[in-house]
Amino acid sequence: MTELPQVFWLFSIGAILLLITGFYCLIMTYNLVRALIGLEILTKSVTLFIILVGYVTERVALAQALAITLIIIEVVVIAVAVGIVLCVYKNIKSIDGRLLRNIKG
Amino acid sequence: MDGRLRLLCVVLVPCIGAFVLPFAGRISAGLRNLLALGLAVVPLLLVIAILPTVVSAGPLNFTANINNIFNFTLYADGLAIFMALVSAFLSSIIIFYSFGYISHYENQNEYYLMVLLFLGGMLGLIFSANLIFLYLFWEITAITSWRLIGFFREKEHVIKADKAFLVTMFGSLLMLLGFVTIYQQTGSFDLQTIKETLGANHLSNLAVVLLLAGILSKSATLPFHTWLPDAGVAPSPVTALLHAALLVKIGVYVFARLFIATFTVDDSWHTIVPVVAGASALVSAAAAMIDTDLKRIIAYSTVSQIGFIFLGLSIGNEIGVVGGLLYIMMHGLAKGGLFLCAGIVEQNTKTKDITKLGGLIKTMPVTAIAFLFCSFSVMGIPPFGGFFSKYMVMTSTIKAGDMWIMLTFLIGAVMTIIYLLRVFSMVFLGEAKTQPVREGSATMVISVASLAVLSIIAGFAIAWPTQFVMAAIQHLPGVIR
Amino acid sequence: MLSPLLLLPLLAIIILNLPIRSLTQKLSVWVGIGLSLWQIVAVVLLAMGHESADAWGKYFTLGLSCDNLTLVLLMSIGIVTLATILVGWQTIGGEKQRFGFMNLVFVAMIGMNGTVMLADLFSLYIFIEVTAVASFILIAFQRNTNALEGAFKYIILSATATVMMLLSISIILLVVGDTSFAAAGSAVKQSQGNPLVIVAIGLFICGLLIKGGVVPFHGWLPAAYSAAPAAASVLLAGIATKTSGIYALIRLTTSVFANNESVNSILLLAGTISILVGAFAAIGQSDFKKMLAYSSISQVGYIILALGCGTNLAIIGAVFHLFNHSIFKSLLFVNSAAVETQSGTTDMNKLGGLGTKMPVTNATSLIAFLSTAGVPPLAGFWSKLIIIIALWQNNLHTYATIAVLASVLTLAYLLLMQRKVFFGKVAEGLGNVKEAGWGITTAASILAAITVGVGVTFPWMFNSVLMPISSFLK
Amino acid sequence: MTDSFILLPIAIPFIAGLVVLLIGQRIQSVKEAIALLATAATLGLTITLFRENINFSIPWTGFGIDFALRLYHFSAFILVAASAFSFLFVLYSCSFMRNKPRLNQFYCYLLVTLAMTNGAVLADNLVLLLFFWEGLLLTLFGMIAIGRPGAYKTAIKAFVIVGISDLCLMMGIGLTGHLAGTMTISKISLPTYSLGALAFILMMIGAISKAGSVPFHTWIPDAAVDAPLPFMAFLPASLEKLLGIYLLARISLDMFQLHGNSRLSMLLMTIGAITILLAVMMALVQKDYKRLLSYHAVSQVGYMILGIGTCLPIGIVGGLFHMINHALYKSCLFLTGGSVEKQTGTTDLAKLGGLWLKMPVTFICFVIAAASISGVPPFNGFYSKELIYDAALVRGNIFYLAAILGTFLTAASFLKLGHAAFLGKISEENKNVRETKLPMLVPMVVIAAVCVVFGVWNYLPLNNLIKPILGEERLAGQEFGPNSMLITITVIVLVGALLHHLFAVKVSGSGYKASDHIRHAPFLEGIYTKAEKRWFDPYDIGLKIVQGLSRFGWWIDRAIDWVYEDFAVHIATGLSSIIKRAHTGSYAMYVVWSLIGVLFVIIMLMKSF
Amino acid sequence: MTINIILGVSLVLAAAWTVMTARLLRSVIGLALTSMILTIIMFKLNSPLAAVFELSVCAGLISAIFISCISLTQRLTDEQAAAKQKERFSKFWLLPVILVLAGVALYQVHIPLDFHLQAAPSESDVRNIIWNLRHLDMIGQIVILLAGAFGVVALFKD
Repeated sequence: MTELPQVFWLFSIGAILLLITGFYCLIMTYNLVRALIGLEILTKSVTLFIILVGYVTERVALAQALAITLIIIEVVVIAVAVGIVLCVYKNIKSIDGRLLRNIKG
Repeated sequence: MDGRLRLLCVVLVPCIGAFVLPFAGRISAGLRNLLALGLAVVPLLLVIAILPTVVSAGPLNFTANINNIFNFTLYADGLAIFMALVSAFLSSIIIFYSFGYISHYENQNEYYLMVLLFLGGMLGLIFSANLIFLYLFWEITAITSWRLIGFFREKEHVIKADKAFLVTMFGSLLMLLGFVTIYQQTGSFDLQTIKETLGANHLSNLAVVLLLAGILSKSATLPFHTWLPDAGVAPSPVTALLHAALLVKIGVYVFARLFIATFTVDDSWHTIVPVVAGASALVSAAAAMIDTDLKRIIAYSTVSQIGFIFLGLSIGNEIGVVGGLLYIMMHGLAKGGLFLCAGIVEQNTKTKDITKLGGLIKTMPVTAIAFLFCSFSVMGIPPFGGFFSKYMVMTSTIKAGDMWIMLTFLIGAVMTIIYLLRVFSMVFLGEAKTQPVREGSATMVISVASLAVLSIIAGFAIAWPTQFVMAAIQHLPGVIR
Repeated sequence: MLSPLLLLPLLAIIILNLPIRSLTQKLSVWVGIGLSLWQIVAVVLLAMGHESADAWGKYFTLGLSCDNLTLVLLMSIGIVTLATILVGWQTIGGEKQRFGFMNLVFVAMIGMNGTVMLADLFSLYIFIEVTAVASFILIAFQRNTNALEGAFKYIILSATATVMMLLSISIILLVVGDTSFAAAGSAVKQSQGNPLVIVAIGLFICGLLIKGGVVPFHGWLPAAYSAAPAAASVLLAGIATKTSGIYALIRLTTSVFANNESVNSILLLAGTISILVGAFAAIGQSDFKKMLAYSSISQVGYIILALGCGTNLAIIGAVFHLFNHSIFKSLLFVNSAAVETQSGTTDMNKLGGLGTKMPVTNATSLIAFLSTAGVPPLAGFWSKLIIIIALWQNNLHTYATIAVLASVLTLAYLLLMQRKVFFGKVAEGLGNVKEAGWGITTAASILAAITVGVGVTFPWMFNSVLMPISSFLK
Repeated sequence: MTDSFILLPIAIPFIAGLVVLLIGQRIQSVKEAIALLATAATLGLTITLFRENINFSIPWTGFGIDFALRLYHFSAFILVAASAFSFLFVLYSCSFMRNKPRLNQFYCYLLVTLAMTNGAVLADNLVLLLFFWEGLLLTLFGMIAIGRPGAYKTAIKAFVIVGISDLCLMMGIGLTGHLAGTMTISKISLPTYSLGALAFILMMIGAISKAGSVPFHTWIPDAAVDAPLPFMAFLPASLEKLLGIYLLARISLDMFQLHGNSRLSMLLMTIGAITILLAVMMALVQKDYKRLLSYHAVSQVGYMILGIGTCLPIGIVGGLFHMINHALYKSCLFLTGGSVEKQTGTTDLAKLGGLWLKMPVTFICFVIAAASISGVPPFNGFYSKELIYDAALVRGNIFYLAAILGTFLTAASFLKLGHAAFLGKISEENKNVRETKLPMLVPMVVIAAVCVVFGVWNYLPLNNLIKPILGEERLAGQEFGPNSMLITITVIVLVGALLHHLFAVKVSGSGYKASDHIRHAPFLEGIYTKAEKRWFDPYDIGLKIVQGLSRFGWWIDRAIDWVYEDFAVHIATGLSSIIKRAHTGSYAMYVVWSLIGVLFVIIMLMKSF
Repeated sequence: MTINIILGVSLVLAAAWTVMTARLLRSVIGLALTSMILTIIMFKLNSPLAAVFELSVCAGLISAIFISCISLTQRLTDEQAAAKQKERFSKFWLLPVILVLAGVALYQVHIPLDFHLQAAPSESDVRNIIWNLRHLDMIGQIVILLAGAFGVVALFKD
């Protein structure tokens, strides 16, 4: 299994690039939902990384268990986040991030 | 009740008793007043009870040995007993005075609570022999003086109270760092062990600088002195309590306790501190000359007299230290009297601006005479107690042989005479500018008169306190024989 | 004795949410109070040392461990939750609202208890997430725009924190193959030089610093605390962020990333910066809760500073300050709740002179503010003193001086608060303000009693209670 | 005669003073009786103790300060003089102060002053001397303050001036005590180089300011107008001079080895000369009976200081003799002024005139006293001035010239005073003026008589009062015979003064304008007007300087306060606003901060491995 | 080996597309697409269970949540969308550049993976780990699901 490290590096580069995309989307967008999508991309990259590590260190079962738990927790967080975005929409009839800046200073 | 238990009660009675007052206050004002006076007089009696044992059998020591670092120990030697007597006596007079004064204002319960707590903090500080507990009581007095200065709850009064609390807190935090350096140098916070471990060698200069910062800020000396005149906005028994009698004396007492009774410092400090003290004396005397608010002038004069006390103590030779300690007592009596008179004047004429006052001697003869006698004692005119202490501090400056300090002392003494007479003449003599004003209430006038008479008696019976103080500082390391 | 701490609240949630809705809703508050009191009693018993057989143990392999550090945290969780429930009961109107609130408090309780007792990195992540989710909803409980904004900011930043933690856990998994503290600790020690491990350590620490609200990462904290409803801000400020952020940091810096030099210097730096930034920001605030938020950033800075110092005494100081801070910070937030409910606003410029009108709140806020500023007779002073002594003994003189002088800043903004809210003349609109309800006052007096009790009995407690805390350090 | 009798001269008047104060305003005559009794008792006691040599000492406050009293010839002599004067003045003021307000305070202060003076004279410990010496400050302040309603300003002026000089005395005493090692005066004898000189100067300042010489004299003329007249006769005229010169003599004779041609004696002599000239020039132009006398009191001190300053036995004897003579004739002059004021109600020379017929006895006493102060031969002033001239001539003719010019001007001014007050035509409202009552006349006559006795039989006071003070070894080989050349010059000067007076009266037309030609002389005009406007008054100049300096001190204080009030607050609010602006509120910014934070942490970790 | 490269590149491209597209609906679809590619990769890394979970939960559930959220919030009209597209492009052209640069840079970096691990524990089956070894995580998941439920109730029940 000599190409194990190559696979690891290949997909880890992929995961890091996903990370970069996720953070870029989180930071640059004004739309709250698009920010959550950015968040979702970050979670995907982390899941990929965990599975990759599991694969490399032959601890595939443990990695899968962690990944599954991770996915469940992320779903709950995203669900709550979307709920909050909907409430924001109900209050100010818009989901533009720039309007959510009045607790400053 | 052997001596050690009495010593513990001296500290605990006012501290714990103070919290009973608000409840007593709800029942009746009279009961609360009596209880407050009782709580102030009891420690005085206990200290007097301890006095013979300390004089005969040497210092008393009470330790609740709980743990090695933060051990609650009380230590009563001559120096502490002297200070305790002066402060307990003065605060009982001030409490007696404030019966008449505070009855006009609201939230009196908190006032008496804070005054008693202040006295408890002061007594605790005088007797505590562990640096951390010394700091603890030091801060209790800071809190209570903050609440008392802001007693009238007006906006800029509270700002002044905050300012006083912040400046003293800044100084005391530096002092805390000083204590920690001492702890690092000697391995313990207990004064006795510090004394033994340090022995002959001097305390590190960093520690001395830090300690001095705290001491100077609490005793309102030059760099940190501006909070004291501003605290003049407090009710006048409080200003008497703070400025004249107790709060500023805490700084001076801790200076004596640390720099004279516990460790020795390099000789350069014996010139630096007098210079600072002298500068503070002159600047505040100058400010007292110009200011027109009655209480601010008396506060500035306290700053300058504290400068002289520091001069005496920091020069270090025996007559200087004895002079300094006597000066504390005499100044406490006299300046307390001055402030209480100012209180009577302020309460009756409703104004503190001396340019608007005049000719009060006709309508308030007893207050005027008491004010005159107390200011004579502060100026150091013979039959009054102030003369001997001023003379002793003067001779100590001469013995130290430093020309400049002698000169500053002389100029300071001259300015004291001038500004006190200026105040007396503008307020009491001359033609009356205010509408006719009646004399203060009985309790106030009695306490003021008693302070004035005491200054004279202290003058005549000077022998007894001097012997006591000389015995007290007999074996202290910091005194240069 | 440990697993009930976790499972009983779960049981409570399940039972309370059974269909017989009318009965359970009224009961929920009493069950909550019962649970928190039981937790306090359990901790005291555990501290006394009788390990009763863990009845639930045989069914589950929870892998919970408990040493003195956990006991301290459990105690503060119990106390702060009790205070939250009392305040919540008073401030949240409506039967259904209160029931929803209680459910969330139970969830938060499980989350915090779990975080404190576990010994596995991944479960640490899970339980931190549990507390986080509970806090999101608690913040957004009243559904006004500010609350939602605070919740959203907290979600975004806590998500970045979890991303960092998970990446670092996966790297550790790569290095060790197992995520328990012990295994991770030994592995990190061996492969110190490998850049991947360095990245793992850095990421995990930053994740926890975000959770703890230390300066460069503290953006969400003022928004979350000030926008949350009164009861929620007590829970959050009191204990939630501390367990998920600071406790985890203490646990890891002492066991997993055992005291290597660079981690300590980072913590020292972060601690000092957050003390100063928190203090300076708090001075300029005009809103009561925002000022308390910045003040808690500054006080957390002290804990981080002590952690950075690393010696035994420093860690003890940090833990003691953590406990004290959770008590007097929640007391301050309880006072802000009282002021908010009675006068309707937390804008300090509109408030004034409530001291005479609300004596209990005034007295307890006095105790709390003096303890925060580190004024002797109260608990805050002793913990700060221990931290300063530890720093000084490590010749970190500059850090110690900055930390000490910062308490002058702390005193400054708290005096500002006292003057504007309690100490001055009564503001015009607040003529008929009465004292807050019995719930808030009892919560305030319990917390104040603890602060004063700890402060006054500290010398006696020093050897018997405080020193053994360091037993969890190797 | 046990040792403790020495305490009585202090105790009796002090206790009497307190008693008088405490019995309050009721019966006036009781107060006078007690005062008379007390002063008489002290006089009797001091006379009986005259020949004694008593030492009495009890420990007081440690540091070498003990309650030591010593009675020897010099102090006994001063005691007797002081008690005698006070007895006469009490008698005098029985009628003079008959219906004035606050009488009990007046008698109390008088008696306490007597007690304090006795104490100061008897004191053998430096600090005890200072204790009594500064105690006089209180009574000085009190007595002036109970004069006219506006008298408190002068009281304060006097208090400040004398207070400052007492502080110098305190400094001097501290220094002397330090240098000599012991505080008992009789054991001290210090050389006068470097610190010794400083100590001498400081003590000397205390002495001459009590005596009322030039730089410290400005309160005396104001007090003359404001204070009750018996005070002027009692303190500035007699007691203060006795005490001041007593101390000056003690320090220059016993305490410090002052030798003739040293710089210090030159200093003393110049102060003496300046005092003579300046004060008499001012006295000449005065228009008020009492102010004129007060300036003369200041100028006569110059003679005494000049005498002692010469350090020649003859000079010192002359100075001391002049001290007692001056006390006599100056108090007599003041008493005459008092009786004039009592009868006519005013002391303004313009309103007085031609009283010699109405008040013959007062006039006679005035003539005797005026003659003796001007140094007319048969009276006591002449002999003491002769001795001083003799010594001054030896030391340097400039001093002799000043002295003789002083005599000329003194004579001229007293001729003017006598002419204006008693001669000339009587104004109508003084028509029915009668002679003053007996209790005021007796003291005047007695003192005038003593002036004559001390003048004619001057060897009596010289041999058994003044000479023993210097002791035998100093006086060996000194003879005090009259120096014919000096006498002739003095007579010529006096005649010149008479002629000048007659010429001036003819020019100006009336007695009291006799000195106008000097007043408006071209060069002197400016100085005189400035002097009237108090430009040269060291007290006012000093106060202005102190006010200016304290303005500077006040500025420093405000600067420090500014640091706390504004500077620190500005920094705090500035920093906090910067930090508050940094929190923009957008979550994206906070995420960026966190990422930067992570980067920074990882870099720091990388760097350290 | 090339299949892995293709999968990796397509994953990154899908993610980039989700972020770059103007219309919100398209980005949710993009998200689902990335999730599918991720599932394929997971199958390649022989961890099927995690892959199934990923597919069903992320691709299915989360996309459903997002779509319902978008539908509830007000839709952009066409010309608003066009304007947003131009404005989006001005901000997001930087993303692909960064990705390419980062990819090249990361390619150079080679960190040795010389970690000597013990042998994997015997019963290393996923079901066994979740159900028998990690009960604490199980409780955690249950509680967090309850929290989610209470949250949604609290947020929407009025």
